[in-house]
Amino acid sequence: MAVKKLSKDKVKEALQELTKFRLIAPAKSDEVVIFKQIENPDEAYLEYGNSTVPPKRVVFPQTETLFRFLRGSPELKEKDVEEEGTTVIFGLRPCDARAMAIVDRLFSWDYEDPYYLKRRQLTTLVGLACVEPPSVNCFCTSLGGSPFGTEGLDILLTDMGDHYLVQALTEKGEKLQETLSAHLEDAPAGDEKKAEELAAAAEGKIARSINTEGIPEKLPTLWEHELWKKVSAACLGCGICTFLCPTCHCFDIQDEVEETGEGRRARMWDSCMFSEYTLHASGHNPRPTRRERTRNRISHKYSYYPKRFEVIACVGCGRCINLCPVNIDILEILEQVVDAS
Amino acid sequence: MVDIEKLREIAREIISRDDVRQLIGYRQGTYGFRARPAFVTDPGEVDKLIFSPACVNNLATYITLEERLPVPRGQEPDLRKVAVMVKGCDSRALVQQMEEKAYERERILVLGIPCTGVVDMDKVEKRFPGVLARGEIVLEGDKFLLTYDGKEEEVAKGELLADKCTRCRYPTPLVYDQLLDEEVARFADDDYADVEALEKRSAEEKWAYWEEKFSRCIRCYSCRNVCPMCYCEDCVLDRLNPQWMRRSVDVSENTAYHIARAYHLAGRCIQCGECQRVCPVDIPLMELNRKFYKDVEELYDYEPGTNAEAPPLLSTFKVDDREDFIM
Amino acid sequence: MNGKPKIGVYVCHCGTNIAGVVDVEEVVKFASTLPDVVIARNYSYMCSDPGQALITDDIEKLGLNRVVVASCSPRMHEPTFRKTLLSVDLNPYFLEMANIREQCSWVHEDPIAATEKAKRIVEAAVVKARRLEALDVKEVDVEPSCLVIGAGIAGIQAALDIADAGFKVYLVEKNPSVGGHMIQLDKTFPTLDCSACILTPKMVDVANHPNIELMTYSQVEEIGGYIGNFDIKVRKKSRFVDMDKCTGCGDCAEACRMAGRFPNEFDEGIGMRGAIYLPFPQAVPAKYTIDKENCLFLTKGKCGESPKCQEACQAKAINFELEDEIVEFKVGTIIVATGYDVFDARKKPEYAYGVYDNVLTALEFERLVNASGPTGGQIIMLERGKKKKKKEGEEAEPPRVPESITFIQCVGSRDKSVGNEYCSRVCCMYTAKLAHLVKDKLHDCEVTVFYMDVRAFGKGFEEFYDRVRREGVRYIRGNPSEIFKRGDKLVVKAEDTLTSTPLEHETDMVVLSVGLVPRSDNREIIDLLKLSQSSDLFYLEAHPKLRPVDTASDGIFLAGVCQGPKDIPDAVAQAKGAASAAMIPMASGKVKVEAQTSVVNEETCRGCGFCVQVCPYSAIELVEVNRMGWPVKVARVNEALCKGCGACAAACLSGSIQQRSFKDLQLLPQIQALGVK
Amino acid sequence: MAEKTDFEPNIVAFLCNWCSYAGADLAGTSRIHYPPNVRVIRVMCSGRVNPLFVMNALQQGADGVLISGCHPGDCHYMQGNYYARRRFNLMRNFLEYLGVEPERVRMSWVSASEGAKWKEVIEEVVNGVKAVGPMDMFKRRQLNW
Repeated sequence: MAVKKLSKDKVKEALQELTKFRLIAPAKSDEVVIFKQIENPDEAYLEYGNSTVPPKRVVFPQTETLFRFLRGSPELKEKDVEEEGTTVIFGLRPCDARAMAIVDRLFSWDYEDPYYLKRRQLTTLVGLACVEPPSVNCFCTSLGGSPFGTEGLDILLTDMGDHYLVQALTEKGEKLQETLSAHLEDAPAGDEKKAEELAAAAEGKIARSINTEGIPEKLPTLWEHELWKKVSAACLGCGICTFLCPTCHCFDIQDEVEETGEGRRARMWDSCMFSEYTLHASGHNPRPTRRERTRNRISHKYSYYPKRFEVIACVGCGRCINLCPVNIDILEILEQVVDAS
Repeated sequence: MVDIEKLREIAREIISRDDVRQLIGYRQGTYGFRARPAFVTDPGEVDKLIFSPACVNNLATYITLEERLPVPRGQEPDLRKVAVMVKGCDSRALVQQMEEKAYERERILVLGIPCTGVVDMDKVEKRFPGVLARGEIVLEGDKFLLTYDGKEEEVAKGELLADKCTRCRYPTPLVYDQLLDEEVARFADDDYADVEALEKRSAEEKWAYWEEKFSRCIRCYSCRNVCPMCYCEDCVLDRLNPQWMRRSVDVSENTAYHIARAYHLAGRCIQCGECQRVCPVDIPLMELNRKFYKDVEELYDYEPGTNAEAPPLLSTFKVDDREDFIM
Repeated sequence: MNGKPKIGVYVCHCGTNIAGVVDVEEVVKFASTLPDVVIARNYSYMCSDPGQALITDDIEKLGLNRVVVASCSPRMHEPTFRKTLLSVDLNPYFLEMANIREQCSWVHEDPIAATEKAKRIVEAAVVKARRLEALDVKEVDVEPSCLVIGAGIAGIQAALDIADAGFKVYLVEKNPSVGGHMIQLDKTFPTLDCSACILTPKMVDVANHPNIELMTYSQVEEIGGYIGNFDIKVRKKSRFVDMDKCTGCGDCAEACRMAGRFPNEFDEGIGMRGAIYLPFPQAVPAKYTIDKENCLFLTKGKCGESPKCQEACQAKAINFELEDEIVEFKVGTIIVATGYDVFDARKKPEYAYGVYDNVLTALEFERLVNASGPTGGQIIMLERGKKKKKKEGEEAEPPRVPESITFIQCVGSRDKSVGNEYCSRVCCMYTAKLAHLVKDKLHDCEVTVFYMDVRAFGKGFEEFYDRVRREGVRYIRGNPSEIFKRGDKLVVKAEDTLTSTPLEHETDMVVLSVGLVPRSDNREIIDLLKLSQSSDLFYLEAHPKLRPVDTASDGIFLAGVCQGPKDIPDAVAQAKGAASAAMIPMASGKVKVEAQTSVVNEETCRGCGFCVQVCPYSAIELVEVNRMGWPVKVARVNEALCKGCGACAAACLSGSIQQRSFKDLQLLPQIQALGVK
Repeated sequence: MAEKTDFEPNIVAFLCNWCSYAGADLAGTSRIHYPPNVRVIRVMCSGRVNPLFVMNALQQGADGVLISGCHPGDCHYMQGNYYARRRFNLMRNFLEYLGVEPERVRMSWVSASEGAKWKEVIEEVVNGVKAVGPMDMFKRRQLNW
């Protein structure tokens, strides 16, 4: 695989080239960075730390029609993901790409989710290495990731100052690199070595960490531990930590029906922090308070998921810490789990 | 400035009382300059309590947020008082909650904090990025003094002050059992400049502005959940039958959500600004609430959360209420 | 009972009234495609017998459980078709009407647009019909008795009429005697009948009527329940005089150590009384009352060796041990006839009332000219508060007779500065009457009236006003700005607005024609009965034109000035109206209550009380319930009081209170059906 | 929002049973013709109308909304129209603040005897909404993929 360079003054033309696909890139509105479909290269904003909303919603939309129906009629019209066409997510962070790789395991597990998998298949991920950690609460290195991590990515870009180092990592990546060949040049000698140094330096700048060893096994033993009450006391029960988590993938399925009988079945993000999440039709709720819900959020990520898929469903992006309105800090919770007896 | 030792002493006394179940205050956050809510049930825990301009949360929310689990047969419900620390703005939430009969005055014990303003944590973290070690913020005259990583820096108060504080009419709590400091005289007032600026724009410009904001909404409901006035047992906006708005996240349903949320706060919002503070995608929710707030004040001479005896705004009327808009 | 909806849609041609514009066939075709519609038909006249038979046949044969009739306005034939449903035992509230005549075919010319609109209207009716629920039509029994609060002329008249019709009446009066303000008056305008002469026979009647239980010196303390079944609690205050034993001889009052020490309320403070007293000679009941605030024995625990009154009473009626008595009973209806206060002239300090002895209110002047008043009807200059200081054996100076008397009208009426914008309606005429009485008694007395306008609108009023002017009473148009004293004389400063001349008018006595204002204790009754007030703070009637004696609450009626200023004949007329209105439910014995009432989901109600505050009928209250072990307050609707306006449903933030037949889940689909496309 | 000459707005109206609905009936009885763009939902009192119905109607495809009740002092339930007046004034101002033209959110007092006024109200509302064009701000897109 040839290593290339993308000169910064050619980024726009490269993006322009990519608009022939469904091009998704970080865009800034007010102070918020969100991945969205880009028609015009000027909309892309690559000088960002990390996006507020992770790019998971490109492959796992917040609201997604599964099929349409007419009440009383046996015919269904299924959503054809293929119609969305080839998609390029440009400039996502390694942690978010790794999150997709983790969530892939769930959607291709006992049931192969056609919507998600099709979309993943159509999507090429062009990552942007974190030369500087985007936030003080980054802890990707504790979970097997890295600011320069490549898991899940098809191409990795590294900011070298006046240009990006372009490394294709997969066949998909090579194909995309091919598409962009008119805008790429050969990488300067020594770039790769320099990138390795940058990677090492970036890892060194990750300030927070947790030793996850033993946590998946220990969590179930702390089911009734008083720590849950304490760490959840301030919780508001909102969806910030889960909706903005790149690995959270819970969804609810709802039918939206017009009075005419036309309707659609759609799935939409759900959050285990919402009180209705486990509310039974009977009115009974097996997770009646924020204590049980917080316990579930942590346990799902750090115990149930690794038990099933051999990987913790957390990439250490730090969003849940940064954005929690009441400073509930997953690392503090995990430390308490480690210390608990 | 609140004397922390005095605060802890008072808190210790309160939490030792038999008729007090819990004290809700503030403590140091897990990193940087953050502070967070503290829930104290034991005198041994009072030493973690603090108050500083970093204590942004409106703790009144927790009075109504706490879930009530079924009381096991043969047991009595724990109806002891909850003590809560409130700033001026937060105290108005208590007043409004009591106006709406959310609970009786005897159920709470209020530690009032005359407030000289809190910081906007986004502004702080933008100005001092990458601070992991726990830092401290104090107000010295017209400057915030920030101490972190062995460094000390001064910043003009206006640069870090939360927007809501620049319009605060009630720095001293309106309801309290004990005041933790000298009363603070009103140091700001509200001219609704932000709302008026938007009012002057054309219909197209207004909608372009809001469409962009509402389309960002991810419907995490943090604005609702953090709101001290949103405490229905079962929010009507969550209900499926009838369904006021769909769960789908698109600009239509999001707009409906934001209209309904803001309307439900008309004559009730007490301007604590928590909704806007917590919004992860920076929707200017207070600009919505403040439109109602302004109209309510101008049309009906009513300011929510200032008088627990007042009849709720929309459950009353005056015969000569304005009607020049009616055909 | 609700079941899965099976809807029949019936589209009426109404001859050519509908079918002339709307393509009825097309509407039927469309209706048959709508969800849950089992059958859609059309007919020339749906309201005719064969038309109704179509519906009843389908209900029976097809098992329809919802019916949509697309025809004229529901205000026209909803009752008709409800009965149609009922005739085949289908709940009448399973009917929904689609108004395609008054609001469609009659107002639109274009057949295509009208047909399109008719389809939308029918669709909205169908989607609502799918969600209709069966409602109970309830009736409540009516207790054949009435509580009348206040025994002035209005209360007395209402009580007598109802009692004469054979119903039981409880007449409750706060004061020791019945009679109200009317019994204080001397003559009545414009006929100059003696007020006492025409009223006392009625006062005696209420006391003796076999169907009337009179409770004087009593107050209503609690009222619960609703039309037909009000629970009443009355406190009969202790008079410390045994009503059965007292003969009304008056020996006690003469003996009282405090005799003549206290202003007599009945005489508006011009006359005096002792601690035990009869307010006036013709009082009913003619029983004495001890004023416990002023009685030496009751306040100090000591009255000389022993209370003089007790010594004097040969009937042994005085008993200081007597306590208040609480009486409880049930009534079916209530008439409020609590009357009024006169305007407190101290609120117009420029008139110096309370400063100068000879600035009087008209009601004080009534007592002054009254033959049964403290001066025996002699009009004399007053020396207030001097009486007490008079020393034993000192010769009283002969009373001075005023040489000029000046009346000022509109004191406290039509005056925004004191918050009373309204006209009190009686002042012009009673001023004329009093002026006449002065002229009658003191021929040479100069009488002047300052007025803004003279409103002599009633029967015989203008004639009377004319007569008084001919008698030499001088009317000056102008609103005095100040009253002050110059030497012996009072000076009224004013401007004659007809000639634009400022003037200072010297006079001996000024009579302020004070207006009528709501009673200062109005609040007590409002709280008891949850009455509303109009902007003038008098009690609010249910409709200003068509329901002038009703209140918003069924079974509660208004009589007399408590509803707004009126003169005696108007008060009597309204009392008779209230009496007959109250007798309607009592005579029928049953009342139907609204079925489309509000209902609370107690599981989700947060007890904020917005609905309680909004309800114009006080039909909602907060009650404590146990929610999984926790005491919580929730709203509860008294269905007998609810009138089904739905204001509560719009006030509720959590959607926990809903109006039956107009629930959110019934209206939102209608909005959707009308909005889409 | 360009004005389109062939645009026929869809207006949802909430009418109180006692005054405005009766007034609209009277217009019919008097054969007073008016544009067919208004579709009526009957409620017992204007006080029943939750201002969120306005939002809901605009979302569900109405181009304009009209609420009509009894004149002040005439409410069959005494106070309902006063509550409605307060609620709507606020909602109307708020929607205007979001960019919803005030022409789309109207309120009127029409008594049972004002059939002619009903026609005038309808014409004014319809013309007003025609002038601002179709409501496409936050209208619910049917069955989005």
